[in-house]
Amino acid sequence: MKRKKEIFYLVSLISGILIMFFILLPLIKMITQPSISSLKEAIKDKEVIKAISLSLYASGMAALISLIIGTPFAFLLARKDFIGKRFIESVIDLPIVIPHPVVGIAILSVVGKNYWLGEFLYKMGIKVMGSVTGIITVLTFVGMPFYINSVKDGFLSISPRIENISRTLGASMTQTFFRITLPLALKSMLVGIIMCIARAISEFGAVVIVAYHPMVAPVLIYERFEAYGLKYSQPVAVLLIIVCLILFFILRIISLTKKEKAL
Amino acid sequence: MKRKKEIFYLVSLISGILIMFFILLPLIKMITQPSISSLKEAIKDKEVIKAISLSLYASGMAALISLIIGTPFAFLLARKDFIGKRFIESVIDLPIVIPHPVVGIAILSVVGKNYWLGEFLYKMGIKVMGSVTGIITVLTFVGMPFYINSVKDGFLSISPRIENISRTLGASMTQTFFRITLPLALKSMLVGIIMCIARAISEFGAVVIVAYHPMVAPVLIYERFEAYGLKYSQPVAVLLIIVCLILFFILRIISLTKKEKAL
Amino acid sequence: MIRIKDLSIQLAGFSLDDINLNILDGEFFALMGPTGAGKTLLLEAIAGLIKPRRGKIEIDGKDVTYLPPEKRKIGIVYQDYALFPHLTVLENIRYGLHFHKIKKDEEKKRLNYLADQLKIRPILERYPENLSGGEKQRVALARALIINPKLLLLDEPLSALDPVFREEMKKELKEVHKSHKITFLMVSHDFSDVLSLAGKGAIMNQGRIEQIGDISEIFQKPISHFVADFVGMKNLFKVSFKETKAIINDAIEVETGKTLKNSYGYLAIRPEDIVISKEKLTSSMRNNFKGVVKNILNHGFYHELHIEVEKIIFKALVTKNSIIELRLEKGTTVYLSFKAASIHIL
Amino acid sequence: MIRIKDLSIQLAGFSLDDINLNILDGEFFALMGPTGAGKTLLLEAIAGLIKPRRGKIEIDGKDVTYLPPEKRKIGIVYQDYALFPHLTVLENIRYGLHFHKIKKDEEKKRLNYLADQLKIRPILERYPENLSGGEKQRVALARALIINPKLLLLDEPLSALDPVFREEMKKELKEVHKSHKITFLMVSHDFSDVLSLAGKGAIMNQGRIEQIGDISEIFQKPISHFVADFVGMKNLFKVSFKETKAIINDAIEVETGKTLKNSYGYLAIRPEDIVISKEKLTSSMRNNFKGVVKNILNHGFYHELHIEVEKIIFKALVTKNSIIELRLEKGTTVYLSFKAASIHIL
Repeated sequence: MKRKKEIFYLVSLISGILIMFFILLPLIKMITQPSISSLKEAIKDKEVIKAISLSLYASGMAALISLIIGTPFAFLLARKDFIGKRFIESVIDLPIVIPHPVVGIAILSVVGKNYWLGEFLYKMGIKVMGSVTGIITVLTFVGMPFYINSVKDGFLSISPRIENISRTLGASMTQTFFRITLPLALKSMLVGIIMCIARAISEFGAVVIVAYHPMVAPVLIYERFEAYGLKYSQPVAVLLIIVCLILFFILRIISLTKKEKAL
Repeated sequence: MKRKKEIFYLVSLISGILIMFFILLPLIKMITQPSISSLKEAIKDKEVIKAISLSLYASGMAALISLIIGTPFAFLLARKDFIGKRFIESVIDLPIVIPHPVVGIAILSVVGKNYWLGEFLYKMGIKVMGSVTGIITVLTFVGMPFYINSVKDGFLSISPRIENISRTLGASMTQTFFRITLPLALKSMLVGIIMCIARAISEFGAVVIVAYHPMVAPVLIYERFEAYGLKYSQPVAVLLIIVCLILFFILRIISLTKKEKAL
Repeated sequence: MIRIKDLSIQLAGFSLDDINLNILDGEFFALMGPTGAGKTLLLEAIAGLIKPRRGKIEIDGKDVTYLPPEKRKIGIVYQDYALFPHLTVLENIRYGLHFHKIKKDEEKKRLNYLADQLKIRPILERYPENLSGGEKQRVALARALIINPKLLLLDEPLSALDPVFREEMKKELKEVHKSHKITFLMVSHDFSDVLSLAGKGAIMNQGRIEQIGDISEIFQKPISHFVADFVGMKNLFKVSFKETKAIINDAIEVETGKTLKNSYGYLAIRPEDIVISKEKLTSSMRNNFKGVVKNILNHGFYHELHIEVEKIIFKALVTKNSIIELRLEKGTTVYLSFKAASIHIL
Repeated sequence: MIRIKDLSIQLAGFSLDDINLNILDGEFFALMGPTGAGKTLLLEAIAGLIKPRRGKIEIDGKDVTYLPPEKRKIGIVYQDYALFPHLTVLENIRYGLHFHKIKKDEEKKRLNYLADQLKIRPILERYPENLSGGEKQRVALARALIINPKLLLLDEPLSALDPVFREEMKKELKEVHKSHKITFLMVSHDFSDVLSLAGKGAIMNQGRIEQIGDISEIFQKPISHFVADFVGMKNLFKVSFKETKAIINDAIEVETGKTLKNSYGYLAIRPEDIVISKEKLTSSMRNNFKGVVKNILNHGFYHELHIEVEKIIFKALVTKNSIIELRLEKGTTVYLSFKAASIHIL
């Protein structure tokens, strides 16, 4: 019996080690392969800095847009039941499963001049294709579902009873939302913002279709790889990965402290 | 007071409608723009069929690999506490946040001939770059975290007390796993497989770096867009999106029936 | 006075039907019933948290049916306390004051009074997560009481407490009710809580009120099979009636003391209303039967006797002392007696 | 016989320390204590589901400390029943048979016996999600009993049931224990359940056993302040001793009937051991005090009197009848008496 138990553990242990190696080895190898001097060079490279800055700016804007229009919608989804709610929740998840280049093509489909929206934007002087506006549009499209789902879960985890109590004590629905619900959902909102930024910053397939220029970091990495090969793309990749890892660790810290509190 | 409440709802309603339009409009427009005849042409196009088949095959293989080595590991993570568990869980989530082209570059970093693993594979006659093997490797890398997380949650939702009871009734740990735990986790495994396939099928940035040829569907769409423009890439995109939507609806149906049972 | 008229609520998979309820000022009213009877739902409807489909709720003659909860001045204390986790105990209690125009002096007075009465002064700076169940309970009470509600709704206030604190909290609830002169409406499914706290009450079942009245009346004169069963009326027999007599199983004739019109019905007797003796009693009790003890169940403070009379089992509660004094054991022949007044015809 | 020797368990944020426990064959043993005392943890350690850090568990003289749970033949019934949701009731009950070599005839016999005894024959084909609480309870019992365990562990078996089913289930548990001749170890924090079911028991607090012995002994002679408080010993006074007398507050001299060695300690009397009368009793009771009724708390079936004697409050339980017969109310002067034998010195 003891042997059986060991086999069972052994199998899961071996598979665990395999998976760890599979994920970590390429990342570690990539990070350690470029020489320090090539990394220094990359940091000094204005094109690299510009691309990473644009990535951060556009992702941040996507998160901001998600925050402003996503938060009230998430609250509605968490608190109210209505016909078609499941359909709407499915629609919100759609951008997650659509192949990335298809996202880009879909967005271009509505901003072309042969469509009313595209014509309207053209008359307003707003350019989508090949512009920062286009990049932000794409990143909001792929990032927002993560924000809405995280915040919706946050609202759901707040007992409606707590809001009920606030109402019976004299607070209106709006007062209750700002005094009780929002402070309690703050952590899930932070998690949502970071997940949205992390998803947006890593997008490549959709961006490359809507705006090859101005170049966000993933596009720059691709271009360098295509033009100069693996070795020249690695330093930029390392810089971008560091930005992502920082976001990732902040996310982990926030969501872990949150879980601990729930215990 | 009544007015305040209405304003509160109005804001969330308007934001909801905005978000729905933002997501649905591009997709609907893209799907309805190509003529029926161009769609028919696309279906007859051998290159298109080959690319979509390859996408499905490689994603399926990624899910199969995840199933085999991910399931025991997910069980270990769900049932045992050990030092460094949080670190390991963080590592599993890493592929989700790494920018897609960087994933490709990272994988190429370890399979080059100047690294022991690359040399070993070369001697074994296994080619990664520009091969189906490479595509499957990439898709497993990006898809596996979704499988592991879903199955881990599935295992976590099974009360250890149910397994305890099985043990006291005479079943060994392995018997308990196959008779009790696995049947109860079946739905979360299915959800995990579909999520893994859906994520893998939509990957573009990492695949395009490791293997431009043989072409998976997203790469083909990109190539047609670059070479012939929006109009020629749309029919292929529509075909791919239909495949994704089918996967998505299966996923929704499974996870919704699961939730209902939990009620 | 709280007056609920024909209140109906329709929720997914659940409904309340035609609830009628009057609660006098200052009353301690208990709402009993099995899980899923709709007790909490009714509380939330009274507080304005759930919109009724039909019916009317009046407080002191004023129709509040469509008033939002923040305008009703009805406090609520949930079973799980529902404290605001991001606020300290003090902030929790003060919360309601923001929304009511109360003078600073008056605020302080109320706060001090509640802090002392409910013994929460030492924990004012703590956060809810660091409180024990009893402390949470007290804070939830203080938070609801500080705005001087007209009505306080209590949703199983004692069920989440350890038995040791339960007795203490029960006493405290009673004191709070007395000193604050507020109408209390408590949901409970624990009879001993209800018996020691409430004056009037109602029994709910499947979204309807089955019986309403004085607590003692509900326990002693259940008007339906369900209520009799729910309040532990353990002797319940189907009978046929003949003049003033009820006949069980064509064998036992029970004197009811009143002429009955129906020909069939149910007869109920509470087990504690049956007197057990070794010799036939000569007393004012009109019903005397000879039987044999079939079983003795030890319930701790009291014992339950099963006594067979003409193949019918009567259940009676006696103290441990009686068991010893009367030397009762299985097979002992005993007499059981009960007053006509103890009989309930359903 | 189950023998637990110096059992210690260390878990994140919780530990059991030096548990010693002997349970005789066929005994119904109750494990009591407040929430978080470690009762469930001890059950799981006995079943082999948690590895101890130190100590020994013996069953019938055989050391099973390092035996996996599937080799121990110890059944467990959890509070939440933990039925296998993907199996029917029948499959749930049969589950344990797969792993024990039992003849087909014997299997059928056991299954039939349990299906009848626990009244689950009509629900054999149903799935757990369609069962009521009481039915789940019965299925969980049958599932554990079918493999004829040497010991059955019950984790608060009655706490999740409605009060109506509770009485019925209590009776059933008693019958099962009697007919199956299996040792029962039950965790509970409901005194009335324990009093009516168990013979011996132990009180746990913060991972340690505070007292162990006959249930009646635990309730009547608590050996520590914690146990006295936990079992509801409501009269607990700090006293100084002088020969055979215990003196409360330098004012009340209580005759204890035995010479005491310490100079200070605690004295406890159960409220039901105090006899109340209007005239001074001439009886065998050696302690008689005159006092005034300060408060009467209605607990339903009985009332709690608070009687002040020399500024000390004694609490006594009396029936409703006594209240009426003795015409007791606040301010009434009464005599309270108790035997020296009812006094507990801690």
